[in-house]
Amino acid sequence: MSTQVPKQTEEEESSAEVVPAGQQKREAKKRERAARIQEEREAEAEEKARSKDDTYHLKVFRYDPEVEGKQEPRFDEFYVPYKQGMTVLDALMWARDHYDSSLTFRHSCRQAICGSDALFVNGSQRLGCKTQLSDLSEPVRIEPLPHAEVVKDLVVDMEHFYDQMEAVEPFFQTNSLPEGELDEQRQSRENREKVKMSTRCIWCSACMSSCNIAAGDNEYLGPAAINKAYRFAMDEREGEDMKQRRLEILEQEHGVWRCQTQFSCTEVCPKDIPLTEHIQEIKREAIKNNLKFW
Amino acid sequence: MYTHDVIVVGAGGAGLRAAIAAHEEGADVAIVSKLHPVRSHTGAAEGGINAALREADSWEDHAYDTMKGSDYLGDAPAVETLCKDSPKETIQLEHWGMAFSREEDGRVSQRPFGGLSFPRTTYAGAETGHQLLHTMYEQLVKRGIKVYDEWHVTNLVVSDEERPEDRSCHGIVAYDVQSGTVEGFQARNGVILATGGLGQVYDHTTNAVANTGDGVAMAYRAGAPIEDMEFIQFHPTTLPSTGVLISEGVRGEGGILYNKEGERFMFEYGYANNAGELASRDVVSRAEQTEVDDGRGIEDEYVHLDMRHLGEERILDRLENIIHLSEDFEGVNPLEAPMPVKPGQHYAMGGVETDEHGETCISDLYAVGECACASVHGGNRLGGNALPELIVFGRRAGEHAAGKDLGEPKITTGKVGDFELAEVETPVELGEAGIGEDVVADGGAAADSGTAAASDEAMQRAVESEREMIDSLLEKNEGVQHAEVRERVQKSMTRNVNVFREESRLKQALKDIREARVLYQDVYVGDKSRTFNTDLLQTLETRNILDLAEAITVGALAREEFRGAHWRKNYQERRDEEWLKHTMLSWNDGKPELWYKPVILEGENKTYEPKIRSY
Amino acid sequence: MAERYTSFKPGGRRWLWQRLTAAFLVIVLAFHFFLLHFVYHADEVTFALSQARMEQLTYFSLMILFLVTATFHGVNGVYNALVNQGLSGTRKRAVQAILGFASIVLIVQGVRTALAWAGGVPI
Amino acid sequence: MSQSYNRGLIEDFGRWREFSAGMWAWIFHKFTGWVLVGYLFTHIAVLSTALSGAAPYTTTIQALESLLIVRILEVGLLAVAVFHILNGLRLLFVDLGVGLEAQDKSFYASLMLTGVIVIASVPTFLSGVSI
Ligand SMILES: Cc1cc2nc3c(=O)[nH]c(=O)nc-3n(C[C@H](O)[C@H](O)[C@H](O)COP(=O)(O)OP(=O)(O)OC[C@H]3O[C@@H](n4cnc5c(N)ncnc54)[C@H](O)[C@@H]3O)c2cc1C
Ligand code: HEM
Ligand code: SF4
Ligand code: F3S
Ligand code: FES
Repeated sequence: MSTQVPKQTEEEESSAEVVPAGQQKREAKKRERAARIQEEREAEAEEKARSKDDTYHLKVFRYDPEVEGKQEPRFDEFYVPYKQGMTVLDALMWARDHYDSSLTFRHSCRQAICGSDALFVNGSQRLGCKTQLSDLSEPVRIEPLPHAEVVKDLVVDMEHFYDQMEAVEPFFQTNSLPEGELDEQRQSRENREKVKMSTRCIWCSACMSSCNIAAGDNEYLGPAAINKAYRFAMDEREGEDMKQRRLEILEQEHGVWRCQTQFSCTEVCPKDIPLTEHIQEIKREAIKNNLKFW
Repeated sequence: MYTHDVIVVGAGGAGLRAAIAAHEEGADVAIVSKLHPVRSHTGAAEGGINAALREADSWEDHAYDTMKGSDYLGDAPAVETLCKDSPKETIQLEHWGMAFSREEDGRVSQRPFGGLSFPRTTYAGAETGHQLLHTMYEQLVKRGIKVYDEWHVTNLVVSDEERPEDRSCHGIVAYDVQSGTVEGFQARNGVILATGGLGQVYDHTTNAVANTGDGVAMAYRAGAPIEDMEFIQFHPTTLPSTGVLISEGVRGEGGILYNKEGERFMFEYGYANNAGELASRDVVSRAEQTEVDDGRGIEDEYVHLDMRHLGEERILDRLENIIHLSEDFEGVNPLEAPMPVKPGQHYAMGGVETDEHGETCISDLYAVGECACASVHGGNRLGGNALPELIVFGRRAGEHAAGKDLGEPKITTGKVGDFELAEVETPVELGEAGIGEDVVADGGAAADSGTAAASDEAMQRAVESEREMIDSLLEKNEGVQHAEVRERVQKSMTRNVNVFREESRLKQALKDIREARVLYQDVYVGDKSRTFNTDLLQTLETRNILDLAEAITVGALAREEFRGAHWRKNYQERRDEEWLKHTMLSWNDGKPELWYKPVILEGENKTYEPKIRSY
Repeated sequence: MAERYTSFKPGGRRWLWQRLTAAFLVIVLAFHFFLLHFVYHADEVTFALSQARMEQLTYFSLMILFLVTATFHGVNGVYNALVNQGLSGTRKRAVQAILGFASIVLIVQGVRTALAWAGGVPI
Repeated sequence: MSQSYNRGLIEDFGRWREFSAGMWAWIFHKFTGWVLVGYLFTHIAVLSTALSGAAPYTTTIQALESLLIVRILEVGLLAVAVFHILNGLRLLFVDLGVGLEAQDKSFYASLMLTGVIVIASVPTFLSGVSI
């Protein structure tokens, strides 16, 4: 069931470097023991996976520019024993730790806050750690995020997304900070409530990946960046003049007008941010703003 | 090779704050981080930031609470610095636009938190850490500070004088995750470690997968002493499959804990006859563990936290986010079934020994955040005291490294003054297995300090040896994989060095760690690719886990008392006469060396007299 | 990097006009369909009937307006769609020219036809 | 990064089965919009026969209208127009920030209403056609 390409391992074995003789014997012994442990472990894993009828069948996208056999993208199959509460990320980790250590994906927090494991699972963008296997139909097809270049297996290049996020001056700016270092700026509860959802973005890029417009126009700022700008434009602490500036940035050629209200961004956002609503509000603000000068 | 004035390792709250401070002091600063900054685990913090902001509150009260909370193992100068600077730093975040929750009058909201005498925990909903992390990253973008993200730092480049106190740090060596190249980063003024927690030493933790304590282990191996490692905080209600935290709010609202038999064990077995479920974190954690150990746990693993009797309306009103957490991460709808919970590793009070400027005994090497131990948390961290630590000490370290004069520190670092060498009886040998013959080179010691040329050369050599080490790991084709080694250590730590500590179990853990170390000699990396090789990175991390697991266990074995989060079966009380001191470990030629240094209880205006810690 | 500083003029106006013309078209198009398929049936269409309607100033100007808005709405819609797919540079300018030209031809031809019906501008 | 893999647009649209309501609405709206412009141009072209006088116009139109295929195409045009109008209205509301939570339902409603209207008007459209 392990899916490591056997051919490749053989090749590497034969090309392995020669080790000094003295070391060889000791290493051989160590290796033997280690190999035994490894074997037992894999056997145990398979056993476990088979014995339980409750296993999940995963089909995982594989690609590695450097490894023969993986240069042509392909799908690998894994059978993972199911445990109550198991998520897609848990299943991937299990498959990696028990079958194929080269299975690669980003992950860190396991609690939907670091935003590193947005994946394309059974046809939609989801966080692996926030998706229960039991909610999915089998086989569970796991692919890297669409529209992004694949670096390896499930890892995509995020640079472009970061560039877009950083293109909207994603930082607080105001001309009227209070004097004292202990004086707070005041903000009404309503206003904080208004920007609250927009501040929840975890930069996972699921929204960007789901948007057909972003797919067609690589320069499009994308829903997450617009939402980021919304977060500041709507924050009353920044003041009117800053808002003007922010609207100008958003109105750029590949800015907010590109959005065609497809709603898929809103649907996939793991933090439930009403992206389309924010985008539309920005459009109306921009129109109002422009009308002022007519 | 890249060169900057100040190099910050890690981009969580502590690293970001340090970088901003150094930048504001005019230094050319760069961050090197294995994760993109916004992926750092600071984002997971929920509760808030303690800061004495209101007229009715004072930093002195905050300091008193913190000292008491630390069970008198905090150093007063550090604690007082934290409490004095926290208000200013918290308002700085507000000025940077952080979306704090607000009061009717528009001021930032504060709420009460365990162990605090005033509601001074400043928060932003249930996502304070997320807001803090993103606000600071935004400031980084604004200033255009260079970030090398997805660069895994593997080693420090430190000169090789005999005594660690004479050494100095030249820079770091890092591995570019995307391309697989190894590069040196030279720091003209200083290296600041801000690599966060070490939760992955345990198999069940609220920490991220990336929290493998790399900074602590690197500094340790480079000669900087590590302090109070045995003090690990456990949280009583975490979801079994992921370690996601279920807040105390559930018990606060009236949630009940049951064992397999359906007994309300907090009362039935007399763990806390008055407070019941509302007893303090460590009491509840130990009660749960006892239930499981005595065979009354569900699936021999967890207990149930039930809130169904509160009624759907009340739950939806006050604990709605809990429903989502439980459904998303555990697949259990808490309106229909009780939630499974068990204790999980949460926070490491110990870390790299530093003074109140964040500097270690190795000059130009700093540590801040969870990886450091200044020490402000002593035996036990109060909720809401870690985030202020990040911003207060992050800033100070950044400024100091950039050359600002912060005055003479009151805390001393390294083996100076009143220290006391010690021994502890261990069942197995400690330290590196098979020193000198292994592929994994030692802690980056390199030529002596002094001239720039010497520094360049030291960098070159360190990079070379790191390249060789990685090449040899990749060339090996057989052996064990890191997952096996890691799992062994993690399991043993959870079984033996958890909320309960008894001598025989601690010794068992040391034996297991030893075995794992020997096994690690044979480690190989299955994935041969240079591109995004997480297999290789985890293999490197596993080594850090081994060193830290051992350090925690040795400290726990040595400390024969019950203080803060550290509970010893045969020593059920705090023993100030003997143990009012910090546990220190130094890496000495591949072996841990145990010593102690006194706690500083003398504050600016008063001395904190140890009192019984009861609430 | 998203280009932030371009000579581009904010797209808000065209966006707004697309909505405004749409709102207008809802009414006129519905009217148009209803009139020509339900009031008068398709097999009854003759030059004379059209002529009779066109000779009224209100109907005539409504139809001209209909033509212009529909042309703007339709052509602008097509243009947007192409731009959204990443059209830029010379190709973009070419498309602008072609669409602009086509619109003019369409409107001129439409107006000529209407005039032929009405026999000059109806007064 | 040494190399990376770009899966391209073709693959994206290979995912059409997984598109959600909003995406379908977008695609249909596009399609119907294009058909309508196309029709606008043809329509004016056909009407232009009026320029050569009343007789040629009447004959052309009546010849066309007597063909079943033209009538069927007209029903198609109606469907296209009605959907474009209804979904256009939906989009106008979306632009005003009204009913965003029900955007999928309003799309399905547009589809259904289009169906109903088209079926209801088939008799009218096909009446008097000589087969
Ligand atoms: C669930 C949870 C809730 C919490 N709630 C609160 C709370 O309410 N209040 C409070 O005060 N505290 C709380 N804490 C504690 C607090 O959040 C942490 O102690 C703090 O965020 C640690 O921050 P840090 O900057 O030190 O590390 P982190 O944020 O963990 O950042 C570590 C950084 O180091 C980098 N790094 C690590 N190793 C390497 C390497 N080898 N090479 C390069 N880079 C590396 C990582 O990429 C990362 O950027 C909570 C903790 C958890 C887990
Ligand atoms: C009758 C009422 C009509 C309404 C309410 C309407 C509404 C709309 C709206 C709101 C859009 C913008 C979609 C977007 O940018 O997201 C649009 C696009 C479009 N409309 Fe209309 N429209 C109507 C009639 C017409 C007519 C008569 C034509 C043909 C001449 C037409 C052709 C188009 C085209 C080509 C597009 C662009 C489609 C695309 O995105 O590719 N519309 N319509
Ligand atoms: S807006 Fe939502 S989907 Fe998009 S990056 Fe942010 S969290 Fe992810
Ligand atoms: S999916 Fe794209 S089109 Fe707009 S509503 Fe979302 S950005
Ligand atoms: S692992 Fe952090 S968001 Fe999923």
